[in-house]
Amino acid sequence: AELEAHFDAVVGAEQRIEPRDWMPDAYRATLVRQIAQHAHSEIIGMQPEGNWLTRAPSLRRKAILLAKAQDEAGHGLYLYAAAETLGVDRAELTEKLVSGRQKYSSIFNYPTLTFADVGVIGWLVDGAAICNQVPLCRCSYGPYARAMVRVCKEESFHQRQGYELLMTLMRGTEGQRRMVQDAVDRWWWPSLMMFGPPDGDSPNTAQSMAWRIKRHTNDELRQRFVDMTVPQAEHLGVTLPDPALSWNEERGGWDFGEPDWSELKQVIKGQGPCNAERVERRRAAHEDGAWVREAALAYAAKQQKQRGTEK
Amino acid sequence: AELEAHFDAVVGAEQRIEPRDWMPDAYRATLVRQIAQHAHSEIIGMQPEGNWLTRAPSLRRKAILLAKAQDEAGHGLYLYAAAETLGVDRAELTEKLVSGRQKYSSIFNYPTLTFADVGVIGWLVDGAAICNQVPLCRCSYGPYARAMVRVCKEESFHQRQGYELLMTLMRGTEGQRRMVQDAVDRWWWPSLMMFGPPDGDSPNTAQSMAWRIKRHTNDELRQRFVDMTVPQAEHLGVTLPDPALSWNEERGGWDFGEPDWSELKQVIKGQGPCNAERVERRRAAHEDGAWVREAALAYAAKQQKQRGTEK
Amino acid sequence: GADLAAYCLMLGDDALVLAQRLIEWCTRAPELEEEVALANLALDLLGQSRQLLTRAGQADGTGRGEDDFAYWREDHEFRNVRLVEGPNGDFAQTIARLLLFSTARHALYERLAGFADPVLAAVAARGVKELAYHREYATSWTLRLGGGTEYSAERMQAGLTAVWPLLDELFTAHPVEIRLGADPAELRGPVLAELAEVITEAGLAVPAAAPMARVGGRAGRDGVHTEALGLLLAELQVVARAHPGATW
Amino acid sequence: GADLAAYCLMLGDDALVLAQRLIEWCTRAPELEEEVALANLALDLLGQSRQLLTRAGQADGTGRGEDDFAYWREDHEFRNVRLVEGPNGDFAQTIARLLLFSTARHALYERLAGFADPVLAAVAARGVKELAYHREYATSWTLRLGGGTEYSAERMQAGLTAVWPLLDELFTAHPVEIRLGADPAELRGPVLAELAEVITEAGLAVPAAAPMARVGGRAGRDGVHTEALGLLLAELQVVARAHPGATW
Repeated sequence: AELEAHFDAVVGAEQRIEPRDWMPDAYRATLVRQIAQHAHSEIIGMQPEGNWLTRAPSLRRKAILLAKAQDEAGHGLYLYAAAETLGVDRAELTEKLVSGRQKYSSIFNYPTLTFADVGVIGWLVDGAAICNQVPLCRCSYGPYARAMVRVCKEESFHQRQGYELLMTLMRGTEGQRRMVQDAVDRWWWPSLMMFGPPDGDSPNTAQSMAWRIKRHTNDELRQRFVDMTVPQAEHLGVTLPDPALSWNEERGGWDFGEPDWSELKQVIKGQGPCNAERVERRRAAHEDGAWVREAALAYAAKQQKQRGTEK
Repeated sequence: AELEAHFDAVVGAEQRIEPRDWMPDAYRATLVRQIAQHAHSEIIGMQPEGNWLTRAPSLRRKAILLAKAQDEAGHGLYLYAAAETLGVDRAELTEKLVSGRQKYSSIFNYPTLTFADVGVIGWLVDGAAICNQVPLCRCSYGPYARAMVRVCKEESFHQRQGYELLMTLMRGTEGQRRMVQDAVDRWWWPSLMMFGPPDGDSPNTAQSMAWRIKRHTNDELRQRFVDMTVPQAEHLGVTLPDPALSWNEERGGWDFGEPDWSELKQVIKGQGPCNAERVERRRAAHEDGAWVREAALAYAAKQQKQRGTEK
Repeated sequence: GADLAAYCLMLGDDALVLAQRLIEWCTRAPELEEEVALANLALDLLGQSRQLLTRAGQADGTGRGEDDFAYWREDHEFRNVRLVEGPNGDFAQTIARLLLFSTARHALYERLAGFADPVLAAVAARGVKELAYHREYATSWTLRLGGGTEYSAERMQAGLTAVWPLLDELFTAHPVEIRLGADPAELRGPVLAELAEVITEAGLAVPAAAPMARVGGRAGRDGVHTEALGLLLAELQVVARAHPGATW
Repeated sequence: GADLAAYCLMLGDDALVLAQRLIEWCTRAPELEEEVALANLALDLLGQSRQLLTRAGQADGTGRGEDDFAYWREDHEFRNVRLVEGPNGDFAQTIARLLLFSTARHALYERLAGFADPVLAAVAARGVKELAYHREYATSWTLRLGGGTEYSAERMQAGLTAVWPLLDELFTAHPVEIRLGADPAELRGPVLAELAEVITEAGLAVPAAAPMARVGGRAGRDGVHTEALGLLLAELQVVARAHPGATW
């Protein structure tokens, strides 16, 4: 009880909980689930854009995209490391990912169908991720908060690169502009769904906010994203595929339509256009690489033994 | 001895030896080796052209090429069946092919680098094969001779299709004409080498001719091929890459240069540009398909057993 | 005109894309007899697609030929269902896809043999015989693999499970189909019944997998495909596109 | 001018094509650390190729840029050695190719750091540091796999055997190289010695495989490649070529 009081005081004072500190089991479990899901999302999130790496239409764009994929692998690494401070290990989390027992962001279960999708993912998907993640830089759990500072910095960079790509395409040929509009049409609604279900359907939000893991409700973040994005879309010259979108003078924000929550539910249940293939790719990489990881372990063990003998 | 005399008499009278007839062991062994190698060549020969099936630049050409590949699989089937009349079985021959213990025609160890290669293979490679094979229609071993009749008929059809493709390309764009000349430059010498080493280096020819398996020496067939092909090349408008090529008024045939026999030896020894990949593809198909063949056998056995029970 | 053209593209693209996948088996089949048989199926489908694409170019008034459609459209202009475009998987998955497609297409061609457009009706009348053979081929292998070894039964079940979520798109009407009086939803019942019979006879379970989600309500018939189609077309079209205006 | 341009294309194409192959590992590596490392190597090679191709366009007087060379040449205009263009194979074979290439390219860049053309010299001077890391990476994995498990040693040996016949082309002089005073035959001895040392330390055998035959005396440097390059380029170039004249 004293421990719990201390924990509550630290969290209440906007200070950080560190790995050595006592924490409630439910707090730990929530964090493990959230950080693991976040790490998995970085790794699975390499696939949709990675689909265009071999086909990027200029060497400069190829290098930018490859560097981004590399950053995402790096984010996955910090986040798994943050999760490990809570007493789980990466191999175990990977196992849960590839066997479908842990989730990743559903957005990555949509296909990337043109090179413009790379730009739109940077702009909308990374943009939505940033809205979700910036508040996490002040999360009550220290290692997660610190990882998010670095992640958010790189994500902002990716978002600007995505937007810049789209600006280039919109200034380009008719075919390029068509690609951008088509990509926006496909990604707009899934991006809005990245903030999760409406607040009324999000039972865990209150507890996460009390623990200072979460800072804003799903609907607050979604509104913030829409308000930020609409002027960017205008500047870009694309149409967001929502006839209900209109400025609400009264509350100083954009009104917008209802996402198709039934489609999101299908995707969450595993019936999305790419669920099977995303997990399968990760599973195959993990299994095909098992002998390599084993070899590295065996070699390290032999080296250590030899060093022991030499002493 | 009586049996041998009968065999010699049949062969000498230009009649056919049939599977049930007595034959010398060496004759049988020579035929098994030759027919197997021929069958393997049909099957491996599907790969160089098969490389362009998915990329054929018109649907009509795609259908023609696919039908040709299908014919080659068919030729492989008759030829393996002919070999089986000599007491070997197809599975055993396939095993020898994929383990590198039996050869196939070295010509298929060269890469196909443009779609024009498909036409040039039809024209030159099938053309050379026909020169080699037409005499085999009169081979002393009946099943082989009969298989060759059908094979030769289809090969002539393929050769005409190849030549027709080249005519179309030569009437086409500059890029298409360039492709044809480039393909001719690469395939001309290997085609000449399809007739085997010069007669002086071909120790088995005499015996094969005595047995009426072979009818002409390597150099005779090579000359015939060159004489047939030079006017076709002129009609087509391509240059054969041999500066020594010139009409010999005296003997009424074309003089031509010496192929690079050292390159041929490299290819025969397994160091050709595609040896490893051709055998590996066939080996992989055979191994990957093992469970399918097993399933079919198991199913057939169950069906038979059930039919037995029902009686 | 436009509706008939769009419908011919739907059916023609289905056949073209599946033919391209079957062609990938060439030199990789488990047995020489299967090399011959799979090439046969691909040739039939290729033939159907050539007639259908040609008809589309007549019906839409543009006079485009089969190769204009096959080689010069972009991914989003293809109208095939997603079922036909994914990688082959192993032999069992190839057979599973073939079983679903050939059973459904056979049932469709049976109905279309009396279709108002005489060209499409003729393609269907001829196609129904070809598809009967395809269905027969797929059925016989489903039975063999299902009733063969323990491993083959497992592979066959996995193959069916993998392709099943893509079946529904074949029965989901596009407005063009409704306007032409060719609502594919009518096929759902009979085709599912036929499939269930084969699968049950093979000793396997009819998959329970739900249909794959669409993207904002759109799927293959609307030009919204999977990631596999772009790579398939890159290969299919590369030579033709490297030589614009050339004749082959 | 022409010789320098041709030489820059040889080295630039080597780097570009190998980068493309390494990129294929992305999302498929055995471990996240290897995802990061392989992407790093690919980025270095991509950077080198961009500088080299740009230099080629300056030297040949055409003013073509890096993308003109990368996206608008046909297969036979590429000048890379055949070693870099084949499929990756498994991780061991990827490492084997990397070991051969990086050891040889490192030795070459060391010599070229004093080359007459200042741009090429600068690329080499920077590249020598990058290649030292590539060689170090490949060496450490060769040791790990060679000295890891029985299976990994077998794979590593098979990987070396598979790529070995393609090594010789890196030491076979093209007339352009002779004219520029950069005969790669000088590298043969030292590079083979370095490779032998690593392979032996890894407990493996230096392959005895003879060099792969050329085609009528020609190979990669002459634009005569393997069948793998056409498919690689079809994918690499497809988007750029679908939008002629577009800026990205």
